[in-house]
This record gives sequence, C-alpha cells and structure tokens, in this order.
Amino acid sequence: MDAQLPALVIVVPLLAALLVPLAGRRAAWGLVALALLLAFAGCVRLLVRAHALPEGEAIRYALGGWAAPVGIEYVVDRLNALVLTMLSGVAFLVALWMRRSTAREIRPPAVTGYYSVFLLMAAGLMGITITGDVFNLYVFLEIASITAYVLIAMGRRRQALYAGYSYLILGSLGATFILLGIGHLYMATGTLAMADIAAVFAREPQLYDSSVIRTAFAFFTVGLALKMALFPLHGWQPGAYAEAPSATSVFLAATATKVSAYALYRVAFTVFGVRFLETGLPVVRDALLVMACSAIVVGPLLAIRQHDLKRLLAYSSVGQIGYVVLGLALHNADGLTGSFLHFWNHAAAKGALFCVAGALAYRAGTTQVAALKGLGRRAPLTAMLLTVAACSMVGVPLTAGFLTKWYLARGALEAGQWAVIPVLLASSLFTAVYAWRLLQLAWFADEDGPVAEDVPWSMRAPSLVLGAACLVLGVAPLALPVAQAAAEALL
Amino acid sequence: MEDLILAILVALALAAVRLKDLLGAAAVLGAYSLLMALLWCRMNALDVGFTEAAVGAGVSTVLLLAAVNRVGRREQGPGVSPLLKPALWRLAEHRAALAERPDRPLLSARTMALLVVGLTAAALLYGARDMPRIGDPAAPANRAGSVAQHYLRHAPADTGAANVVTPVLGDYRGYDTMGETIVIFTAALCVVLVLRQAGRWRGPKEAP
Amino acid sequence: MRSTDSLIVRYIARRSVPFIQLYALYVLGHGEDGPGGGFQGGVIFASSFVLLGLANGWGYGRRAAPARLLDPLLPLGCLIYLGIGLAALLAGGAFLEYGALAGSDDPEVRRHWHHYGLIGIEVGVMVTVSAAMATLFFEMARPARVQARVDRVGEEADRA
Amino acid sequence: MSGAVPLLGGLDLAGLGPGLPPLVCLLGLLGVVAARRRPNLREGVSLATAGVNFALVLWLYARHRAGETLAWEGFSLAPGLALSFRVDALGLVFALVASGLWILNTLYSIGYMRAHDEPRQTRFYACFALAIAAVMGAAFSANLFGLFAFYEVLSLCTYPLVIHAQTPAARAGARKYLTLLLGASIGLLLPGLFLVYHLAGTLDFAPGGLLAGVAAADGTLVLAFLLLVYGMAKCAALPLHGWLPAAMVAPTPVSALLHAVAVVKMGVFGVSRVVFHVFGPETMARIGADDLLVGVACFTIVVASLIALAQDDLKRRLAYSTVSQLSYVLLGVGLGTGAGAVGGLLHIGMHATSKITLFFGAGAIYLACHKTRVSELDGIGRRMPITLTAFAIGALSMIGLPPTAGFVSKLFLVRGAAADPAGAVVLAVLVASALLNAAYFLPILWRAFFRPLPAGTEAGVHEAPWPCVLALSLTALGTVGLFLGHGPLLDLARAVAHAAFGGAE
Amino acid sequence: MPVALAAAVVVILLGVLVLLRRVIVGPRLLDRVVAVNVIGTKTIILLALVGYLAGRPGFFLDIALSYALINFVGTIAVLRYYEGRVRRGEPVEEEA
Amino acid sequence: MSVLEIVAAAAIGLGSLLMLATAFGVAVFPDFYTRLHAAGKGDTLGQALVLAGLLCLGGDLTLVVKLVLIVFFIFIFNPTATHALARAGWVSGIVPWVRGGQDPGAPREPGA
Amino acid sequence: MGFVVTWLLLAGLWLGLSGFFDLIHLLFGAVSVTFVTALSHRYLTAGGPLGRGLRRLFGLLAYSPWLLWQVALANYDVLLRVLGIRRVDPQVVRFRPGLASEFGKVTLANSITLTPGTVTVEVAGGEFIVHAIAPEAAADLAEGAMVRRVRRLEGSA
Repeated sequence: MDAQLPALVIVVPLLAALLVPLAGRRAAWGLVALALLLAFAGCVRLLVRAHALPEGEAIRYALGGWAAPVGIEYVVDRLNALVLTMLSGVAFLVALWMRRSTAREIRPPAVTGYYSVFLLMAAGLMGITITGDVFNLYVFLEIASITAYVLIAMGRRRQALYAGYSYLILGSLGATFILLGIGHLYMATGTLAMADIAAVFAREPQLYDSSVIRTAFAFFTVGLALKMALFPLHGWQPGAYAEAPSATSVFLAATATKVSAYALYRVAFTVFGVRFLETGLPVVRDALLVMACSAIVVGPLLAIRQHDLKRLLAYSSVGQIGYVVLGLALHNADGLTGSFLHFWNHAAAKGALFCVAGALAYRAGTTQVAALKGLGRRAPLTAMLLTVAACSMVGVPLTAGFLTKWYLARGALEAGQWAVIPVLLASSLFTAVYAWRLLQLAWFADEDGPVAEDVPWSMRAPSLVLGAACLVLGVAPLALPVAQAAAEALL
Repeated sequence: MEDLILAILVALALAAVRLKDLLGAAAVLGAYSLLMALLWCRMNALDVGFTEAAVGAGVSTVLLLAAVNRVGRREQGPGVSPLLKPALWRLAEHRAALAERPDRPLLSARTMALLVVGLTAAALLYGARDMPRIGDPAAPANRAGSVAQHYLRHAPADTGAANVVTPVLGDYRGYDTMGETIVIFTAALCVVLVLRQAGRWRGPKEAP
Repeated sequence: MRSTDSLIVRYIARRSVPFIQLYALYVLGHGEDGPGGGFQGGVIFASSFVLLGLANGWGYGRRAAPARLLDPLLPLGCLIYLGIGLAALLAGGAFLEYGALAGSDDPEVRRHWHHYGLIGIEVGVMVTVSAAMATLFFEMARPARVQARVDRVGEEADRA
Repeated sequence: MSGAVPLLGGLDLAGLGPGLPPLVCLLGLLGVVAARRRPNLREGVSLATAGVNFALVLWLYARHRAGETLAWEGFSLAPGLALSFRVDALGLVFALVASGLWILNTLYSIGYMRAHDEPRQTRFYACFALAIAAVMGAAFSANLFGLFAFYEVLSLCTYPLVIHAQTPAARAGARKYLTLLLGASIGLLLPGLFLVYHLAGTLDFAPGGLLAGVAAADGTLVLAFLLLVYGMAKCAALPLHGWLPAAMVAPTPVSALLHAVAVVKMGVFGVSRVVFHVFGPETMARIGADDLLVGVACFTIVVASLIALAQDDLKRRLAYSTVSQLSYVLLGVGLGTGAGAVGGLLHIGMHATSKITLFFGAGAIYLACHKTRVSELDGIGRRMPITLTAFAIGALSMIGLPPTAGFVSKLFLVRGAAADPAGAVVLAVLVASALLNAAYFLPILWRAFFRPLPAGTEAGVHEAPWPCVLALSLTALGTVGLFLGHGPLLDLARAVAHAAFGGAE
Repeated sequence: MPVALAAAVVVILLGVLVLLRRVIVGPRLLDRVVAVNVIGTKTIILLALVGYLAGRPGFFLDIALSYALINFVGTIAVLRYYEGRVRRGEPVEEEA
Repeated sequence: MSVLEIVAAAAIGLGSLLMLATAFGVAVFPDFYTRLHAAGKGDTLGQALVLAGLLCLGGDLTLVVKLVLIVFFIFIFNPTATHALARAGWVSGIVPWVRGGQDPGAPREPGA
Repeated sequence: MGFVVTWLLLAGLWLGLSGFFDLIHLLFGAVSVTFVTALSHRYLTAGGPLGRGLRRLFGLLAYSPWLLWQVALANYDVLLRVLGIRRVDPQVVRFRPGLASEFGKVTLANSITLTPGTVTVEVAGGEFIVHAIAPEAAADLAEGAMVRRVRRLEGSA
C-alpha cells in the first residue's frame, strides 16, 4: 500500500466525493472527515518518506503503469510533500470544523452536495500539487476552480453569486492563459512531463531563446498570477472570500491561492529551470519582484479600510501572497525557504482568522468587524485564537509569521535587493494597524457585541489547532528543514 | 481552403461580438463552432472536431440559449426567476454608472478587455515567430523519439485500438480523462446546487 | 417551457430520439476504431433528451430523463472510472493500469484487458457526461413556473 | 538546588538554568488564568510567582558567583535564530533589579487594585506575569534575537496594562504607547537585526562585541547602531520618548512597572547589550558611536528635565524625570570608560528602586485623596507621613544626594566623565541635571510638608491601604539600603566593565 | 478527383462567405438564424468532402452524421427560445 | 477516370454549384420567407447531389450506409427546420413581402 | 411487438453503421440496441397498430423517389428565381388537405416544404398555411398530386 500512496491520497477524497451525494446527510459528513483524515495520514507518510530520500530524488508514481513521458506521473519531493501535508491537514481540520457551520449557512438539501464539492476541491488542489505533468496540472486546476466558484456562490447573500461569477470570469481567463502556456510548451518541447521538459531544456539550451518558450512562460506567469490573486490581479479575491460560506472561506483562504503559487514555483523552477529565470527572461523576475512587493504593501493598506472582517482578511491575503511570490523573485535559498515556510505559516494563521470570522458568523450572524466587541469576555478562546493568529500575521517574534519575514529579509539582503526590507517592514506595520484594530475591539471594547457565547467545541477545537500551529511553527521549526531542503533542491 | 475557413471564422466571431441580441449571438456562435470543427477535421484532429461539433455547436449553444433566456426574463417584471440576475444586473448597473459619470475611471471594462485581448494577441503573435509549421516532421512534437511518435508506434500493440487518440486519452493519459470526467460531474453538480438553491435562504429558523 | 406548438417539430423530434441514442452508442462503441468515444457519445446521447425537452416541452423531456434517475447516474459514471482504476490498483498494478486486471504477464492477454479497460472507462465517461449534459440542460432551461414551485418547496422544506 | 533535579524521565530541570525564570513566570501566568474565579488564590499565585522567580534569580546569581557557566540551548527556530539563554553579569544586574522589585510591585498592585475595586483584574495579573516572563527572558537571552523577541513580547503584553481603564484618555495614551514602541521596533530594531545578521552572520552576543571582527563600512555600522538604539525606543532617548508620558494614563502599579522596572529598563538594558556585546567598546570607539550615544544622552537629560519642570501632573513630571534619568544609563555605557559603564549599569538598579518609590508614592496619594496634580499636594505630608517620607527619599535619590542610591551611581558617572577626554561637557550636563532635578522635586516636598492643607479636605486624607504602604516603605528602605549595600550590584557592574575595558576603571 | 473535391469545397465555402452577409446584415434575428442554419447544413457536406480529400471518409462521415443531428438541435433551440420571447410578448428584436 | 468517377464529379460539381446558388438566394431574396425557400430547397438537393456523388466513389458498406443515413437525415431535418423557421417568423408577426408592396391581407385560398 | 420491430430496425442500422463483426463489437451492439430499444422504442412505435406503422414505412420508401423528383424540380425553380429568370411573387395560402393522422400531416408538411416554391408555415388543426413563392406554385396544392399521394400513404392504415 505504501507504494500506492501517491495515487491514493488523491483518489480517496475523489472516491468519497463521488460517494457523498449517494450517502445520507449524516453519513456524508463522516465520509468527508474520514477521507480527509486518510489523505492527511497519507500525506504525512509521504512527507516523511520524501524527506528521507537522498538529495535530488523523489517518489515517483506512474499512473496507469505508463512511465513518465508516455504516461502521467506523480512526483512527490520535499516541496510538494510540504504543500500536500498543509493542504490535507487544513482540509481535514476544516472538515471537522464545518459541520455545525454549514448546518447554519447552507440550505439543508444542498449540504451533501456542498460536502462533495468541498472534497473535490481539496482533491483538486492536492492533485495540482502532486502531479509531475503539466497537463494533468491543468486538469486538476479545472476541478479546483470550478468547485471554488460554486463553493463561493453558495454563500447566503445575493452578492455571493456575483462574487462567484467574477471569480469565474477571471479564473477562467487565468486558466485559459495557463492552457495556452501548456500548449506553447508542448509545441516547443514535444512532451508534457515536467521532468522530461526540463531534460529537453538541459539538452537544448538554445530553446531558452525561442519566442515560443518565452511566450509560454509569460502565459504561465500571468495565468497563475491571476489564480493566486497577485496584486494587481486580485480583483476577484476580496468579494470571493467575503461572500463565500464560512467553511469555504477558511479553506479557500488557507490553501487555494498558495497552490497556484506552488504551481508557479513548479513551472518556474522544475519545468523551465533556474537558468531560464536568470538568463532567459529576467524581466519576468523583475516584474514578479515588483508585483510581489506592491502586493505586500498594498494588501494590508487596503485591509485597513475594511469594515467586514472577511473582506479585511481577504485583502490581507492579497498582501500575504506577495510573501509567497517574493521568494521566487529573489530566487536564492533563503528567500525560497521563507516563501515555502509561508505556505504553512499563512495557512495556519489565515485559516485560524477565518475560523474566527466563521465563529462570528455562527454566533452573531454577521462578519462585521464591529461584531468583535466583547469577544474577549464572551468567547475568550476564540479571542485568543484571533490574537495569536493576528500576531503571526504581523510577524511578531515567536510566532510563525516572524520566521517567514526573517528568511525573506535574509534572502533579500543576500540578493542585494535592499529595497525589499522597507517593504517588508511597512507591510508589518500596516498589518499591525489592522490587527490592532481587531484586537482592540475583541479585548478592549467597553460595550458588548452580538456574540453571546463561544462556538461549540466541534468548531473551537479544530480552529484552536490552527492557532496552536501558529505558535508551534514559530518556535519549533517543524517545517523548516523540509523547506530549506526543498529550496536548495530547486536551485 | 484554410484561409477561407479562417476568414469566415473571423467574420462569424466579429458578428457574434457585434450582435447585441444574445440569442442571435448564441446562434452565430453555434455556426462558428461548426466551422471551427471543420477546421479541426481539416487538420486531422478528428476527435477534437467531433467534440467541437457535439459540444460547441450542440449542447453549449443550447445551454447558452437557456441561460440567455433565463437572464433575459429580467425585462418581464415580477415573478421572475432570480438566477444570475444579480450578477448581470450588477454588471449592467456598473456600466450604466460608468456611462453617466463624467469622471469615469481611467480604464472602463471595455478598454480593459481590449487591452487584455490586445496583449494576448501580441503575445501569441510573438510566440508564433519561432513556432514550427503545422505537421512539420522536424517539430519537437513530431520528431523521432517524441511522445507522439511513441504513441503512434505502440498504441495499437499496447491496447489493440485502431484510433490512436482513444488509448492516448483513455489509457496513457487516462488519468487526465478521469479528471475531465470529474470536471463534468462537478459542473453538473454545481449547477444543480446553485440552481436548485436559487431561492433565498435565511438560515435555520431558530434564533442564532 | 411549454412544448413548441409545431406538430411537425414535435413529431420529428420524438421519432428521431432512438436514432440519436443509437448513434450515440455507436460513437461510444467505436471510439477505439474511429473518432469519438464516451465523451462525444455522451453528449449526443444527452442531446436526444435535449431535443425532446426543446420540442415537446420541458416536462416531456424531464419525464424521459427524470432527476431521480440522473442524479445518481452523475457520480456513477465517475465511480465506474475510479472503480476500474482502483480494481487495477488492488490487482497489484498502478492506478488505472488496466493490464493488471488480466492477472497475467502475457502481453497478448494484457492487451485485451487494456482494451476492455478502455471500453469500461468510456462507458463510465458516457454515463457521467450524458447525465451531466441532460442535467445541465434541464436545470438551466427549467421554466419560471416550475422554478417558482421548486423554490417554494425548498423554502417549505427549510421551514419544516 | 545544586545538581540535576531529575524530572520527567531524565529532563534536567536545573540544566534549564537561565531558562527557568521565564518558564516559572509562564507557569504563573497559567496559574493566574486558572484561578481567575478566586481572587485570593489568584493574587497568591502572583505573589508566589514573583517570590519563586526572585529566588531563582538569586540562585542563578549564586551559581554565577561560584564561577559556573550557566546556559540553556533553548529552542532553535532556525539556523542562526535561537531562543537560547545564558547567565552573565549584565543580565544579572537587570534580572536582580527587576525580579526583586517585582515582588514589591505585586504587593503594591494587590493593595491598589483591591482598594480601587478595579475591573479586569485577571487580565491585569496575567499580563503582569507575562511581562515579567518577557523581562526574565530578555535578561538572560544569549543572542540579539532573543532580546528582540522578548522585547516585543513585553511591548505587546504591557499594552493591555496601559489601556486598563479603557477610558478615552487611556485608549489614546495606549495607542500612542503601542504605535511608538511597535513602530520603532518594527521600523528600526528589526532592520537593525537583519543588518547585523547580514554583516556578522550570527546574532549571538560575544564579550568583545559580535561585530568586533566584521569588516564593514563605518557608515553601515553607524547605521546599524542607530537602528538598534532608536529601535529600542523603550530607552526613551529623545525624540522617541513620547510614549512614556502618554502611558501615564495607566494605573499606578503599571506606571511603576513601566517606568521603574520593566519597560524602560528593558530599553536601557538593550542598549547596554548592544554597546557591550553587539558592537563592543572598540568598534564603538572606532566608528564614533560612543560619542554619538553620549551626545544623545546629554541632550535627552537636559531637555527632558526642562520639560519635567513645566509639568503640573505629578505622574507626568515623574515620567519626564524618567526620560531624563534613563539617559544617565545611556550616558554611562556610552562614555567608553570603565567607571562610566559601572555608573550607568548601577543606575539601572538605583533609578529603578527610587523611581518605583516615587510612583508608589504618587499612587498612594491618588488612592488616599485622588489628587494627581502637584499644585494640589499642599500639606498632605502631614496626613500621610510615611508615604511622603518615602517619596522624599526617592526624590533625593533622583537628585543624587546621599544617603540614597542615586548618589552612588552618579558618583561613578562623574568619575567616568572625568576620565573621558571630552568629559567637561558631560560633567556640566550632570551638574545641570542635578540642579534641574532638585528644581522639580523639591517644590513638591515643600508643598507637601510646609504648606497647610486646604480647608475642608482634612477628613478625606489618610494613609493608603497597608500593602501599598508596606511596598513603598520597603522600596524607600531599599533606596537607602542600596546606598549602603550596593556591593553585589557593583560587583556585577564591575565585571561587565572589566570584560569590556580591561582593568581600567 | 481530388481536384474536383477541393473545387467543390471552395465553391461551398464561397457560398458560406455569401451567407455571411445575411449573418452580419440581418436585418432580423430570424434572417441570421436562417443563414446560420444553412451554414450548418453546408458544413455537413464540407466535412464529407474533406473526409474524402483526406482519404478517411468513414471517420469524417461519422462526424458529418453527428453534425446533421446537432445542427437540427441547435436550430430548434434557437427558435424555441425565440418563440418563447414572442409568447411572452417581449420585443423579438432587441437591436435597434 | 471511370464513368462512375465522371458521374461523381459531375454530381459533386452540380451539387456544390446548387449550394452556392442557394447561398446567393438567401443573400438576395427580398424577404424572410422567400429566403427560406432558397434555404430549404436548394440546400437539400445540393447536399443530396454531393453525397450521391460521393456515393459513386464507392467504398465499403458502412460508408454507403452512412452516406444514405446522412441523406436521410437531411431530408427529414432540413424541411423540418425550414418549417420551424417559417413558423417562428409567422408567429412573431413577420409580414410576408408581396410584389407591388400591397398589403398581403389574410392568407388566401389557393388560386383565389 | 413494437419492441421487436424497433430492435430489428435499430440492429440493422447498427450493423450497417458498425462494419465490425467481431464478438466484442457485436456484443456491444446487441447491448446498445437492446438498451436504446428499451429506453425509447415508445417514441417510434407509440400510437397505432404495428402493421400500420410498417405499411407506412414501406409506403414512405415508395413515396420517396417521386418526392426526390419533385425536389429536383423545386431546385430548378429556385435556381431560376435566384438568377432572376423567373419572377418572385410570393403569396400566402391556406387550405385543408383533409388529413387525420400526425404522420400524414407531417409527411405532407415536409413534402410541401421540399417541393417547388412552397414552404409550410403553420399546421393548426387540419389547416395548412403555406407560403408560396409564386401563384403557380400555390395553385395545385389543395388538390394536387402530393396531397393525393400522402392521403393514400396515410389511408393505408
């Protein structure tokens, strides 16, 4: 069974997603949780195995028994094992978290369908991550996208439809660009397997000068930037996060854009290769650097002005994705390590924050920031969660967020990009401003908000795990060795 | 011959864009799909042509029309199905607001779209500079040792299927096809979820 | 959606249904030999119901392909596909390695099983695609009157 | 307490060494939260934590005196980024002062909070415990990162203390407090940290300065120095002092904590660390950073004293006095002479003890008769003799008159200044400052003791509750005691100076 | 023979080109639909011809056959919704 | 070139010309209904001719069956579609054009 | 019985289309034909005795050559009008051909549409509304050869 793990971690959620519509409502939730638990266990096992592998090797799984260029191959190395574990872990926690929340936010007959779509999205995101084939990546990107549109559109307010719709339009545009990129890539190399394409590049370095390859890379970059809501292509994101049902927001915000960022890393480093970034098309690198930096600054600035907690968090995500991309733009070991750490760090922090928003929606029926008033008294654990996660977002030392900034700053200094440092600091300051506003309301408000008591334990416990992760990841460097090894392997 | 088909395609596309009546545009797009499929077949991509015909000209036209019909009902007044209305309405309002306001933003939606299309076209043209010719045996996708050659040579022996496309889709890259099937499933499920849930729901009745 | 009032269109649409469906299955069955396969076959199969719904009224078409039937068929097709993949996995091969189902190393036998696997997954694809396309159509084209009833029933169910 | 205490299957508890005080304080935090529904137990836990903590510090001090090297590797967050702890003389100065006064501060708090029947007391005590944990962590941190981390934690966990009253004024003050401190630490300290790491490749403190052997342009080093010093805005060097008076809106025990013990001393302690163990005197001298620091300190001393003179609000006057006094420490460590360093470091303890007495006094006055302005204090010395006597002792120490603690540190400062080539200016500043101190403290005493009470208010004025009085009496005694028995502190300060400047004192 | 086939294809394509005038000019929606329908039926033939040109008539005829079905469905669909518009009393032509 | 091939070529040529003619018909006829005449008929025969020509080129049974089937479908679907179009025009109130531009009035009995 | 006939019809169609006669294709074909028949044979054989349906089918086969000829004529006619040789002078006529069955009406309507100069516009009840491109095309509709033939075809019931 161990050998079959790479396939199973994807297939099991898929299978469950197909069975859920046939199962009853109660059994459905159990199935979701079980499937995601199994997937998580599998991913952890894969992470352990991948980390134990010698440098430069990966776990390979040939789907259909056809080895790579002929068939589709799953490749698990340290980097994507890291992302996979994050994905399945968050998905599992959200699955635990969402039972009560969906019961309140989703119309009862649609709940099983919602679960099914949720599982499909989780499987889709994991599929994007695990695959070693550019076209297969696109297929799972489609699954993840379509499900995301609907998971958003199922929000209770009318605006949810609009939010889902605008994501649909922009997401499809992005997906189209990615497909164009794949097409160009295939045209120039004649193969779709990532490793094989890389081999072609190694064999024929003159391909780097080909306009086909350059166009392909540009398409990939723009398409994935759209999908990951990289400033200034983030237009779809705030509405989507704000209007979606709580469980969707938690999962989407914690994982979705990061997977696109991961895909960009894969494409840039594994497929095109570092040399292409350095010599082939350096302008893209500079453009990414500028975009990442503007995202890092502008995201929190926009967040400061928001009155809706989910919208505020969404804008903050706009900034946070900048951190994830920054490593790519710096492309040295420290910068990459910082970005890879951020996959986990931000997932934990943003997941926890959206859990707070979900708790607010559950208890208060609103996600207005003002509803946080008195949270510290009525729901102290949730308020603690908010505090810890917000500190992590700011990058307070001893929380996970600090490590990200530390490595990114090191990477920036190493790369000679001094200007990045003020950007990082400014972003921390802006983040501190809105985090402070939230905490102020939660702990130091005089009058009480609409929250009467804390959410049920079935919601509290999973979200606290995320909050604890913010602290644990900040003190005990669980992900660090893997992230560092992954960064070094990419370069 | 291809030039003629392409010219017709461009003309049809322009006609579809120019038509304000979405019903007509959908019909024109159906014809567009048929000719597109012809082009695919002309390039010997039979399965693609087949799919384009069956889906592009058939089902998707019908679905487009159904959607247009639903949305078009907004002119009718009360008792209207609410689906999709907010989205398109908002868009319409947005456009109306843009038209009325003298200080409209630098880039209207239309300019933006034009910009995107223009840039994409420019990129495609740039990319076409070094593209191999269609059917060029020396092209990376066709040359000896390429995956395509492998498929052509081994597919019948591997799977006993005469049409190479089928084993490529169903066997060598069967996993992709599984993914696509799941996409279809997802799409249907999603539409069911959204459309059967179209009525407004305010949550369970007990006080939160 | 009421039926179209044209007797001729209604008549022709009804009569052509079996032919369209048979043709769809032909497309499915000969995917290995010619163009087409489960996807195209599924779409054509579904278009027979679409035609019925268009020409003879939404209700007429929906009776031919009721939601009760289509809803479970939707995941079923994918389940067939996944099931074949998992069967291969359990038989000791990789996921979707149809040859492993043969349980023998003889290339000839394995080739046959590859063929059977292909047919199997094409059937799965067709089931899902046709159910999906028909569902899409019937959901999208649902007349306002029926939609209002659905909404009402839904809201009553919520209240209950 | 010597040797390994086996716990949890071989975990060497004593081996945690310098890690123990912060951990104990964290345990205290948990205890406070757990006992939130039983005030007596809660306060008991607070007091016990403070006591155990002081005992632990004393134990560490004893073992350090015995020549043991005490260190705990702690957690490694990342290569080059670790939370590790080591006991050294400089840290012990800070830890001893802080943990010792903490007990009294806790005692005082109990009296103050109960008398006032303040709301949100659990939050108050929890944050207190976290604050002392941060102080202990910072004192024993073996690297710049640990110092920075605990510095930040201290900023954050004192914010709820400042905003405690949650009145509009408290909110405004707290906002200014956090904005300035966080802004400085994120905007200046953090980049300084990055820069140091980038230059040296390590953040571990080293006796001669971790930047000692680093080849870098002087300008860069000066930049790093300024980033670090001003990043530590808690040292309240002008112009980043604004948070300090603003934070006066907090309850008095908090002000005492902020301005005498924890927060401000964290600032000057941090600067001392930077001077001695990040840059090292040699590098400092080479790049001219010492003169820079002295200049800043002199400027702050004079200007802040002048501002204090104009304040009518008692606590604000004390606050500006603190701003000025803190720069004595900066002056001392910046002088670049052994005696100066000793004087500066001693002043950490001396000023802490005297200033806490002053704040306790101010708080007691407020508790007893709700007076906050200097102009209202007429004649209360006669109704509250203990409080005002203690206050007077504190004030004398501020001015630097014997027999109070302030005299000792100022004496060393003067000796240090005399040894400095440019000492004349410094000496002038010291003298001027002493005069200014006298000018704003003596009128208070004059009013309290020699002016009659305004008619009609006699009934309302009496001594504060006994824990308060006890606490401030003890600190006043301590102020005098440190004049007499400053030996241990002096030894530690000398050890630091010796390591930095060799034998010359 | 191929020449004849190719010539026929070109002739029919020219026909399509002529029909485009109706598609673009209209003036009514139905005029466009007529033209589109005719383009569709012509495409069936084009496909058959191209199939013979390519030497794989069987495969192409499969597709042509499905075209015949699909084109019908498409036309019926357009008219169906057009008539729905008429029945609801909406203006049938939205274009000014 | 065999006789059959010549017949085939002729049929294909004739058929394609017919289709071109109907295209012109659709383009030049004065009103919607008259255009339908062109669309509904010329196409049907043109297509049948072309397919018949292809039939002459021979092939195996399936080819023949398919060609016949296509012709069959065209003969069924084309007039039905034409009728549906005409009917749609009729119910939406498109007034038939008549020579001289006079009011067509109500539908007349034949020959009246 | 309708099932069997439909099955046979579809099976014949399948064999003609398929062209493969190996076991797996035949098996698949049999399954397909059975499935489609079971699902949809009612659309073919509903509404009338089986014998009538068969007779109509064969009648239709006999009718088609004549129709084909008419179609050819129609095209000639349209061609002339396109080329401007004959005048376009449209008119709309209505008449009652007196057909009872759907089958008859549909056959006639489509025949009319295919033949010279006429397009069936509407069939409502027993009445046909036809658009004729020229008066002479409309003239012999009501009692023309076509109506007679269709009536015979229908009447064979």
